[in-house]
Amino acid sequence: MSLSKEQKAALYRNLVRADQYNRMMYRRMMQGKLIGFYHPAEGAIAPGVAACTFLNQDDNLSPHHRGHGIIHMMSKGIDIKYYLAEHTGKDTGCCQGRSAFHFSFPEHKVYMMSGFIGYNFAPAVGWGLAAKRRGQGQVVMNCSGDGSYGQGRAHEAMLMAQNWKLPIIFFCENNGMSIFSTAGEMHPTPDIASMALAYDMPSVICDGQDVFDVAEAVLPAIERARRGEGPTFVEAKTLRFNEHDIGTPDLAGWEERGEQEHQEMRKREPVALATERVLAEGVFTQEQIDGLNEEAEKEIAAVEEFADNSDIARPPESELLADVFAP
Amino acid sequence: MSLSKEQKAALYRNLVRADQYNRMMYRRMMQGKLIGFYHPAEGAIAPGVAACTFLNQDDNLSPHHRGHGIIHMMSKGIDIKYYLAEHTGKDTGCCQGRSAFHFSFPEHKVYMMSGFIGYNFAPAVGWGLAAKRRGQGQVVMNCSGDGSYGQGRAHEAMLMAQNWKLPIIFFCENNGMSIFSTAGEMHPTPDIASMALAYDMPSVICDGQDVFDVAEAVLPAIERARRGEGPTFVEAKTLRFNEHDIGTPDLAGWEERGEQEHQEMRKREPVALATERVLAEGVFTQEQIDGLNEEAEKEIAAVEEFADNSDIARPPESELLADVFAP
Amino acid sequence: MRTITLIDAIKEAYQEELRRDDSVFLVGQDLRGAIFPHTKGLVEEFGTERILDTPIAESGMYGAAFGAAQEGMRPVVDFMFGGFSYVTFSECSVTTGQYYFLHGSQQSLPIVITAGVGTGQRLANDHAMSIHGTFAHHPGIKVAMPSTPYDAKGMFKAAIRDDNPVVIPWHMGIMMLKGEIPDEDYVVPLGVADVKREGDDVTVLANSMQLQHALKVAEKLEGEISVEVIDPRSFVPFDIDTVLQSLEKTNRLVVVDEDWESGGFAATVSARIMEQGFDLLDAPVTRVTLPNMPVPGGYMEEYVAPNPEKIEAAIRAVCA
Amino acid sequence: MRTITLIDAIKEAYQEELRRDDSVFLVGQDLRGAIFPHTKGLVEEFGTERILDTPIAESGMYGAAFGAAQEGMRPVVDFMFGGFSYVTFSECSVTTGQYYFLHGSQQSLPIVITAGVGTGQRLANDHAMSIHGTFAHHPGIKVAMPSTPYDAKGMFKAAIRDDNPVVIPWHMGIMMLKGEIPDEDYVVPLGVADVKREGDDVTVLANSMQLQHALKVAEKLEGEISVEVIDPRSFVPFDIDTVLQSLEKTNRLVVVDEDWESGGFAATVSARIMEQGFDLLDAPVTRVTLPNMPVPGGYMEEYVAPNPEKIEAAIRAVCA
Ligand SMILES: Cc1ncc(C[n+]2csc(CCOP(=O)(O)OP(=O)(O)O)c2C)c(N)n1
Ligand SMILES: Cc1ncc(C[n+]2csc(CCOP(=O)(O)OP(=O)(O)O)c2C)c(N)n1
Ligand SMILES: [Mg+2]
Ligand SMILES: [Mg+2]
Repeated sequence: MSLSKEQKAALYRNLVRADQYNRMMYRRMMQGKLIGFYHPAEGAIAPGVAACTFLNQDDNLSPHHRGHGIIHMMSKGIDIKYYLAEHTGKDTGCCQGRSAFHFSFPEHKVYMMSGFIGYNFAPAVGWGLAAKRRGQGQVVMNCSGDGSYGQGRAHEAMLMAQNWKLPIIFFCENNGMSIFSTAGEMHPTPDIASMALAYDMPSVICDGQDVFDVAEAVLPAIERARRGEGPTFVEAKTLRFNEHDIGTPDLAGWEERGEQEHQEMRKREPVALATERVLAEGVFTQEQIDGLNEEAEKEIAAVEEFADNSDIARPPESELLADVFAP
Repeated sequence: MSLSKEQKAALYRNLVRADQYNRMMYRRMMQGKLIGFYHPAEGAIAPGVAACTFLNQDDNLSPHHRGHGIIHMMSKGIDIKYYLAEHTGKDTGCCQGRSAFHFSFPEHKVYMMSGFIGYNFAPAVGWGLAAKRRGQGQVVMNCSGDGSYGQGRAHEAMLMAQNWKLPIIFFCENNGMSIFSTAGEMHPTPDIASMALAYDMPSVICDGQDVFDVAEAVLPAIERARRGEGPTFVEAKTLRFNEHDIGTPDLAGWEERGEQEHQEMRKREPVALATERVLAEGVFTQEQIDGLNEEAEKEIAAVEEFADNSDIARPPESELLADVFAP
Repeated sequence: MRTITLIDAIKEAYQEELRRDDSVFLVGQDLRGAIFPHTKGLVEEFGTERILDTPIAESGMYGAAFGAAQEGMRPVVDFMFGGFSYVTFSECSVTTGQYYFLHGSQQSLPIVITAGVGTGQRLANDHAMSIHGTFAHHPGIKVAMPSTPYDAKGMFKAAIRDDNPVVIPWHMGIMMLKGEIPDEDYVVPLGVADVKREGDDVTVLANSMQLQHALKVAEKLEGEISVEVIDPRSFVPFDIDTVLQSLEKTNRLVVVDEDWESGGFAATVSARIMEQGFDLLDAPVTRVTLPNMPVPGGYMEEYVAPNPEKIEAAIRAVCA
Repeated sequence: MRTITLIDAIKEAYQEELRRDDSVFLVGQDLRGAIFPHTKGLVEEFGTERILDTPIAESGMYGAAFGAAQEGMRPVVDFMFGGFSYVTFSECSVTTGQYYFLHGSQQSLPIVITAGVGTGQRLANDHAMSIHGTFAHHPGIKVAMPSTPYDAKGMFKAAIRDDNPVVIPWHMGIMMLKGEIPDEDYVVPLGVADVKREGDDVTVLANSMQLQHALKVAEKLEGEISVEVIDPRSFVPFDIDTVLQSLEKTNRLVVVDEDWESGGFAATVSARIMEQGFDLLDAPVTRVTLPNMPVPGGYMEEYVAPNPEKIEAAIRAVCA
C-alpha cells in the first residue's frame, strides 16, 4: 500500500504536534505542573500518530498509556486542553479534575483509562461487538505496549475477537521494555505478534520509528476491519528514549541503560527520519515545516493557557457524593 | 516412540480401573450417594490414564475435573478411598469431609482443587518453578479441558513456562465441549494446540480415544521436561459420551446432541479399542483381562465400603473455626 | 395474580425487558442451553446475538458487557455462580465502580451483574460464597438481592432499567420458591426496604433465603415474641430509614446476613445504627452471619451457615 | 538504636529473612530495578531466582508464589500497588483463603502478599485504594499493616515466618517516615495491638498513615482532651481485648480507617464493640473513613480522605 501525499502530510503534521505535546508534558512534569506521573513518549511517538490519524470520529480508540494517550487522542482530533486541565487538577478537566491522569472523551469514543495495565482488552471486546452489530464499518483501535500482552486479558480479547470476527486492531507498540524489564526476557519469541498465531489471526510487523511504515501496515488492517473481515494484530517496533516514568531510573533489569544504547536509539528519532523523507519527497518544504512547528507551538501554548487559567477543582464532598451514581 | 509390553499392560490395567471408577461414581450420584455434582468421564478416560500412569510420586499433578480427577489420581497411585469418603461427606475424607468434591493429597503432590475453571494454570507455574530450582527432574502434569484454555490464566502460565523453560506438560483433554458449547464455536482454530505457537512451544496432538497413542505423545514430553528442556503442549482429542454433569441436559448449543452423534462416538469407546489391541498384540489374554476387571471390582468395592462405613463429618463449629489458620 | 417460582420470575423480567428494549442483551456462559432455568428457551425468541455465550474467559466475557454498555447497550452479564465474578474482579469491581464518577460523571454504565449464590447445595466455598457484601464495599455499584418472586421480577426489571451498574445475585436456596406476581408491568425500585412482617418486640433485618428463614422463625415465635421482619432488598443504596422507624417501636435489632462476620453487610448496618440510632437501642444490635471460615461443603454447611435455629437464638438473646 | 525509614525497615526485614532462610524469595514486577526502594540492590546479593521479576501477568506471577508455597517455599509476592491484586483476585483471595481449611487443614500456605497503598499521591482510585478491608472480609488470610519503621520490620519478619497467607500492605504516605529500630533480630507478632499513646478521655483506633494523623491530633488536644491512641497493627486476627480494656477507662471510641465506610474494617470494629462492649460505651462508636466514592485524585484527595481535621472533629463530637 502506498500513501498519498495528503496522507503523508497529515501524518507528518501530527508527528510534529505529537513531539511537541510530549515535550510540553515532560517539561511540565519536571516543573511540578502536572499531577501524578508522566510516562514520556520520546522516541515512541510515530506508532500512535500512524494508528490514529485516519480514524473516524465514531471509531473506538483505546490510547496507549505512554505519552498518556495524548499522541493518539490529538491524532484522532481530540482537543487536548481538557485533558491537560484534568492532569493539572482543574475544574475544566475532562473528568472534572477528579481523576489525576485518566482521560475520557465519550463523544470521540475514547471512553476511559484505568491504572491496570491490560485494562483495555476486555472493554475492546464490547466495543467491537457493538460496532459489529451496528454494521456501519466502525473499527476499534486498541493500543497498548508489549508488556500489556503478558496479561491473560490479551488472550481472552484476541480469542473472542477472532471467534466473532470483531473489527479490532490489536495495535502493539513494542518498545522492548516494560518499566525495567526487557521484552527479550518477558516474551519467549522475538515478536509479540507471535501471539496472533494462536488464533490464526493475520498479523503484520512494522517499523515504529517510521510513521509512514506504520501507516502502511495499519491502514489495510483498518480497511479489513471495516469490511467486516475481523481483527488484525499490528506490531510496531519502537523505542523508549527516556526512563519509564519521570523519576524512576532508566534501567534494563537492574543496570543503567548505557550511553551507547541511547546513542544508537537516537539515530532513529522519528521526527528526524520523517523530516528527511517529506523533504526528499517534496511533501513539505523546510519553510512549511517551520510553519507546522510554529502552529504546533501556538496550539500547545493555548492548551497550557487554558489549563493554567482554569480553577483548581475543589468541590465540597457532598457534591462529589451526589455524583457517584447516575441519576 | 514405541511402548514396551509392560507399559501397555500398565496402561490397560489402569484403563480398566478408570472405567470402573467412573461407572461407580455415576451410579452413586444417581443413587444420591455423592455430595455436590459429578462430571462423568465416560468416553474420556484414556487421556488421564496415559498422562499419569508413568508419573513419579514426586511429580506434580493437577488432575482434570472431568471424572473429578479420579482417573488421574488412581493412575498416579493414589488411594481413592479418601477421596470417595470426602465426596460422601465423611470424616475420613481427604479434606476431613469439608470440601464436597475437592481433592488434596499433598504427599502425592496433588495439592488442590478449586471450583474456578482454569485455576490450575497459576499454581502450575509455581510448581514448575520449584521443580526447576530443585533440579531433580520432577515434572508438572497440568491437565484440563479445551474450555479451560479460554482463560487468560492459560496464556500467562504458558508464557512464563516458556520464558523460564519450566518442566510443565500442558495436557489439554479436548472433548470438543465445555458444558453446552462446542470447541468449534469457542476456539478459532481446529486445535487448541495452536496456542502453543504463540510461545514457540513444542506441541503434539494425539488420539485421546487410544490410550497407547496418548502415552506415545505424552512420554516424550515428560522426558523432555525431565531433561530441563522446557514445557510441551499435548492435546488429546477425546469425547464426552454423557451430559456435562449429571442432571444437566446433553445439549450442543441449545439443542440435544442427537442419537447419531452418540452412536458415532461410541464406536470409539476407549476400553473396547484398547482391548482389541492388547488381545491382538498378546499383551493380555481374555482370561487375564477378566482377572483385571475382577480385581478392579474388588478394589472399588473396598473403596466404597470404606466411605460408606465412615462417619459423617459433623464437627462443632468451634472446632472448625480453630482450623482456619495453621498454628 | 399468577403463582410462579423465583427463577421463573427472573426469566419473565428478562423476557419482558428484552422485548421492550432492543439494547438489552444477556451475556454469559451456556445461557442458551440454560445452566439455570431462567435463560431456558430465550435464545429461540431472541437469537444468539442477544443471548450471547462466550468462551470460559470471564474477563473477556465481562468486557463484552462493559464495552457494550459504554456503547449505549444494556447488558446483563451472568457469572453462573457468584464466585466466578472474582475471576475478573478488577474489571467488575474497581473499573466498573469508578468508571462513571472518576471520569467526570458524564457517561453512565448500565450493566447488570447477576449469578446464583448461597449455601444449601453443599458445594463449598467457591461455589457457595456470597458476593453482595464484597460488592457493597466498592463504591459506584448498586447491590441488591431479591427474596420473593414478586421482588425478583420487579427488582431485575429495575436493575435493567437503571443507568448504573447493578449487582443483583439470586440465592440458589430459594430459586424454586413460589409466590404471586401480577400480570401488569411493574418494577420494585432499588433502594427501598420492605417490611415483610410487622411486629413490636424486635426487628429482624434479613434478606433472600435468610429472609425466608426469619419469617419462619417469626411465625414460630408468634404469641411469645412479636417479630418485625424487614427485607433490605437493596444493600446499596440502603434504606436505613425504614429500619430506624422500626427501631422507634421495637428498640431491638437482629441483622441476619449470609456473608462473613468480618467485613460483611451486617457489620455496616450495625455500625450505622450505632451512629444513627444509638439512643433507640435497648440492647446491642446482634448479628447472625457466616462465621469467619471458608464456607465448608458437605454436612457442615447447614449448621455453619445462618439458619432458623441461630436466628431464633439471636432473637431470644436480644429480647432477654 | 538506629533511625531509618519505614521503607528501609521493610528492606531490612527482607534482607535478614532472605539470608536466614533459603526458601524465602520475592516475586513481582521490576523488583530487581526497584520501583520502590525496599527492593533496591537485593538482586545483587540474592540473584535473579530469589528476586524474581515476571511479565505483567498478575495471575501467573501470583501463581508462581502460590505454587511455590505449596512446594515448601516461602514467597513474598509484591503487587507494586495494592489495587493490582484485584487483577488476580480469585487466586489471591478465595483460592488462597480457602486452601488450608477447605483441604482439611493439612498443608499450610506461607505466602506474604504486599504492595504500596493509600492516599497522598493524588493518583486516584485504582492507584490509591486500600486493600486491607477487602482481604479482611475473606477468611483464611491474615491481614496487617505497619505504622512505624519498628513495626514494619518486625511485622514483615513475622509475616514471612508465619505459616499462613498474610496480606501486609504498606502505606505510601509514610514510606519515608523515620523511626528507631534495634540492631538485634526481633519480630512484632501478628494479632497484637499496640497502645501508641495513653490517655483517659477517648480511645482512637487508627493505623498506618492515619495512626500518624491520630498521634498529631492527640498531641494537639493535650491539656484539653486526653486521647488514647491504639494501633490495631493486625486486622486479622484483631486484638479486640486491648480496645475493650481501653474502653473500660475512656468509654468512648473513634475508629479511623483509610477504607470505605461501607464494608470497611471500621464497620466491623464498631459492630464487634456493639456486641462485646455495649455497656462500656458512653457515646456511640464513631468512624472516620473514606466516604463511599471512588477515591478521587487531584486536589480533592486530601479533604475527602481521613485527615487530622476530620479526626479532631470526630474526637470532639464523641466527647461532647
Ligand atoms: C496490572 C498492572 N500491573 C503492573 C502495573 C505497573 N506498570 C505500569 S506501566 C508498566 C509497564 C508497561 O509496559 P508496556 O505495556 O510495554 O508499555 P510501556 O510502558 O513500555 O510503553 C507496568 C508494569 C500496572 N499499572 N498495572
Ligand atoms: C471460572 C469458571 N467459569 C465457569 C465455570 C463453569 N464450568 C464448569 S465446568 C465448565 C466447562 C469446562 O470445559 P472444559 O475445560 O472443556 O472441560 P470439560 O468439562 O469439557 O471436560 C464450565 C464452564 C467454572 N467452574 N469456573
Ligand atoms: Mg513496552
Ligand atoms: Mg471440554
